[in-house]
Amino acid sequence: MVIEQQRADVFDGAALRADFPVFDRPHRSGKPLAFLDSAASAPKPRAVIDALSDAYGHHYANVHRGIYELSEDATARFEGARAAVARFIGAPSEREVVFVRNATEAINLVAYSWGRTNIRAGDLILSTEMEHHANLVPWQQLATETGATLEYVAITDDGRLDLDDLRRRLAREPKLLAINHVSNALGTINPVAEITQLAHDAGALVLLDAAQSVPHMPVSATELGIDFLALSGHKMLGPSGIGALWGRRALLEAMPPFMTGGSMISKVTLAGTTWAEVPLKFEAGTPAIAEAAGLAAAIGYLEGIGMAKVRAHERFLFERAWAALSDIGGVRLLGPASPDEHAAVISLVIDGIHPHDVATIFDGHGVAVRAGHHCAQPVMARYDLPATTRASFYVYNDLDDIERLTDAIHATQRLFGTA
Amino acid sequence: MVIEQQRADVFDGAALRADFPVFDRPHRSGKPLAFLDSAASAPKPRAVIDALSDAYGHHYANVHRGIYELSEDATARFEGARAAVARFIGAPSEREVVFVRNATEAINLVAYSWGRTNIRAGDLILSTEMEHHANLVPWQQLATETGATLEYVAITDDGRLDLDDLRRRLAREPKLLAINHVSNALGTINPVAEITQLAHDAGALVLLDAAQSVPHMPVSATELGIDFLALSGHKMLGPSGIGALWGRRALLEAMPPFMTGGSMISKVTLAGTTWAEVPLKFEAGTPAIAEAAGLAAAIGYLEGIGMAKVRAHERFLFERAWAALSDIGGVRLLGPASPDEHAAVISLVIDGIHPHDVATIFDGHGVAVRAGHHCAQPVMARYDLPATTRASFYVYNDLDDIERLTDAIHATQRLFGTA
Amino acid sequence: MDNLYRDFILEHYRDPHNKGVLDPHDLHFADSNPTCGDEMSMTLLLDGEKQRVADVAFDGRGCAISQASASILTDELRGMTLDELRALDPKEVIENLGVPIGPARLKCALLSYKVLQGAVIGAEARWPDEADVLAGGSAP
Amino acid sequence: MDNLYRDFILEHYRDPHNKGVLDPHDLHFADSNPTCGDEMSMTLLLDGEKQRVADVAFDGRGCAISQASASILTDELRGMTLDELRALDPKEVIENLGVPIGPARLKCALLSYKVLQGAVIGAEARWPDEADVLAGGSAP
Ligand SMILES: Cc1ncc(COP(=O)(O)O)c(C=O)c1O
Ligand SMILES: Cc1ncc(COP(=O)(O)O)c(C=O)c1O
Repeated sequence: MVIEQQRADVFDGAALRADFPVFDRPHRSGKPLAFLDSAASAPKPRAVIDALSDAYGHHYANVHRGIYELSEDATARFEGARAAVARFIGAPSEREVVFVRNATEAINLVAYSWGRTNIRAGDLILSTEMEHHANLVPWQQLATETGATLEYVAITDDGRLDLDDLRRRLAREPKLLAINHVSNALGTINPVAEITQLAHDAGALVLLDAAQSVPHMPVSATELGIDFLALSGHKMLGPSGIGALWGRRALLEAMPPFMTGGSMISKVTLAGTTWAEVPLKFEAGTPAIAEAAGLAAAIGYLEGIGMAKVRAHERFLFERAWAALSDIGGVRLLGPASPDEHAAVISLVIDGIHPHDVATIFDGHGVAVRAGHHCAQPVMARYDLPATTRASFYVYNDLDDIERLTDAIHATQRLFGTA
Repeated sequence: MVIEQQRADVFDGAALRADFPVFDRPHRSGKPLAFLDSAASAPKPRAVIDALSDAYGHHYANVHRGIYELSEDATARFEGARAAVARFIGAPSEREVVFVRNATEAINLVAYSWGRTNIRAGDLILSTEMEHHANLVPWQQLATETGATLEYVAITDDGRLDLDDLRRRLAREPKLLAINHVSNALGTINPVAEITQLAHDAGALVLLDAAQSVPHMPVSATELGIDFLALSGHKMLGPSGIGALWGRRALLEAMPPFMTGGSMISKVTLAGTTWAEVPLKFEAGTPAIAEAAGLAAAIGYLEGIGMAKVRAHERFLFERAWAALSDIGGVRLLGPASPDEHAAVISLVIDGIHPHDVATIFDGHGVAVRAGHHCAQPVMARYDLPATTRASFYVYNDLDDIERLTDAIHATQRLFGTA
Repeated sequence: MDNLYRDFILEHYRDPHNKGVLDPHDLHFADSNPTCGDEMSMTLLLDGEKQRVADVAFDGRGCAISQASASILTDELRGMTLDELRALDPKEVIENLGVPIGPARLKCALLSYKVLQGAVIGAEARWPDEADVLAGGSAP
Repeated sequence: MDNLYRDFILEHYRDPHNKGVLDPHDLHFADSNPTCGDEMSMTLLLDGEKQRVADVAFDGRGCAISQASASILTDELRGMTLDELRALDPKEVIENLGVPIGPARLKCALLSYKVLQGAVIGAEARWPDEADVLAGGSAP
């Protein structure tokens, strides 16, 4: 099947591939790489790789405590990266941005520090049926340890959050709603501003797992009105090993530290310890110094394109991909059909063929997709599926990738005799 | 002062500088960089920087869950790095190696997971007066939360662990002894094998903070007989954002997870969760993937030299530096004088001149040292010092750096009129 | 890898041998592959002396690799003693599959082996160590 | 930076003005610079109306920068009202030092300011925001 090449979007994704060395590497399929697994982790543009080399080669030293040129230089760049993150997510102040390893650690930090201080037996915490394990298991642990109750807001058959169910549960005055902005298993975009309003009216704080939204669309913590936000650098073209937690300053200041050690203290005696100010209070030990510079470079790369354009590009690809996939017999698609409610992350089921087989066969065609439960086993249980195949798109994808995807599906169906 | 150039060591540190781009960078002092702050964090050789570029450019994808070439490739390299760490620290199995951000997180992981499960009110935990805050504050927190008692083994006036005091305290049957191998504030090398024997005889587990030893000398967890070991990649020529916890398998298996989320689960339902096997159980979320490859490259670089030679080189530099510094009037040196008991980390006090001033003036001479409490405020309190100046050596240092150091001291004393 | 999907693998997948549940049976175990959600159970009937496998069946849903592996493995079990089952080498299970299995699909290929081990040891078995099983160099 | 250590800085360090403890005094505060362990206290004596600074002294150990900064700052305080003290701009404190202060030494240079703020607000003051203070471009 050939997808018509007329375009309604804003930039040429295929042209951007020149910025990403991974597309030059030979692949064992002998075919160019159609990379459709950015929701798991994104390739890195040369700008990020070079920023890392530069940071390690010429501006590297431990931060915060050194009275010499290199350390001052490294500190300024590290704090500059914090400011870049704050700007990128519309945070009022960079002092509210805590560097962590990944979104998972950001959420654990809140569950440990805020959770263990504020949640008591009998309290209610809300999560949803569509969450990544990172935004589920820490709350299960918190509930188990404190005797609180954890409930999950239901999702509809087409993968949207059930707002009626949300309202019902909010009426019981939960302390916290932990929800993702974009579901990595379904692609659903939640109406976060509206949800936050409802949650705040009910007296609940809102923690937003923005791991799948910040890389792909303009996100402003201030405009959304949320209280905490978690993100991972590696999903937004940045290095692995770095992510961020944003939280309202008053909340962060009232929270006890999570991990303890160097850098996060004010004064240590053998009898006891006082803490440094936010955000250092939450950054025990030597942080991911060069990785912060790499994350700033990734933000620079995305800002160079413009996040509104990134979103428009992905919206365009989503519409084309959804249409093309819907045309194939024996293929079922999960999540809402509307491009307003669905990011460029498509979970699909090919009748009679297990996703693990799909992914292996696709790999032979040079098409990289994810197969499995996408760290969202409750979503799989909700739709009674063992697993799905997921194709996710980013700036370097384009219509040719959709064609490669549909071709691979046809080939797989032929091999299994289900075409 | 000119230091005699006859050498008794094994390799030419100055020649290795060609491997480290930071020594090519122009510095505002206009002088070549005499880098004497490796104990805080080490510069990176080109081999590590290139390994990172290669990992990000050509072998990057999320690990463990991908059924396509890039992800298999990334996973194999990530697990290969785990095996390299295991080999480097003499661990019986790479399955006992948990990747973390840094030594601080390694210790916090044990304090949270092992500590919260095994320590009860009234229990005794031992640390020492010479620890880095990373190996003090987590135990203070644990003691506060559980009602356990935390005691500190005393140190002698010349900065050695007081073994009589250790024996006395061990007689009261502590559950754990948390001790560093090499003190970053004093340079002291502790006799860990002997200490571990004593601790085990008393029924205590031993957690070794090896952040300052693994980079600088052959270390074998098996030979030392310890139970846990913590290290940081950035101090051993590796990337920031990655470190490791090693623990005996039976201990790790009995411990509950620390952070929770993706990758570390076996099965998640809305009702509850079961955990993956060790070490994945402790690695929630996307790890520092490329940084693991960078750490393996750093290990490769160090193994290329040979850790016995690294130790011999640093021992040689320590002896020369100690002798040269001892000759300067108005300079006091901390820690034991014997090269068997003192790593190439020298804390010094220049009478009448504050370490902050020292470091600033040294910076003007192109000499990078650390000034402050070195995240070991109790050590400062023990010797009634507000701070010290610390010079620490590594593979790229050589006799010329000692000369630069002594020249800078003389210049500083002249400026302050204390010469 | 397309060459994983040889005709005989696809035939075992479409038409698995020994599929179903034995009733009565002497041994039963169910387990799953956490990375993909595949679930598999196995029932075994022993001979009069309770020494050797008289009959065996597996059940559950899964990918072509795990289904073909179970189909091929169960074909081999009749007449074997319990000790022989416990001593089964996971490497052989992979070799008997006759197609190159890489690390990403190893758990699919070994799910049947793991369920069988569970049945004979009466408890959940560990996944065999990847490095051990792939050491033979069958990785692509 | 050698040019931090101009003669007048070293003179203030060797021979600080207003060093000691006032007894009696109206206001007293002690604080420390956690990064280097420097400790400083300040005592202030007010005029009859308890409005203006009649006398001031600082005490404690520290580096040349923090000592010189305290010496220079305290020289300026006599006759100032409490409101004026509270409104003091940390940028001015840096400027009055007359040498280029970079981020690494900012806390040394501002310790006296922080202790003074503590004395007049009667509680531990925050460190001024680095970005605000250095915005003037006095960084080297
Ligand atoms: C002895 C010792 N332990 C622990 C640490 C903490 O290391 P990190 O900051 O990498 O966690 C350090 C670092 O200075 C150290 O010297
Ligand atoms: C929605 C969502 N939340 C959280 C995470 C966890 O991210 P990380 O593994 O980087 O911590 C992911 C990653 O897959 C995700 O998709």
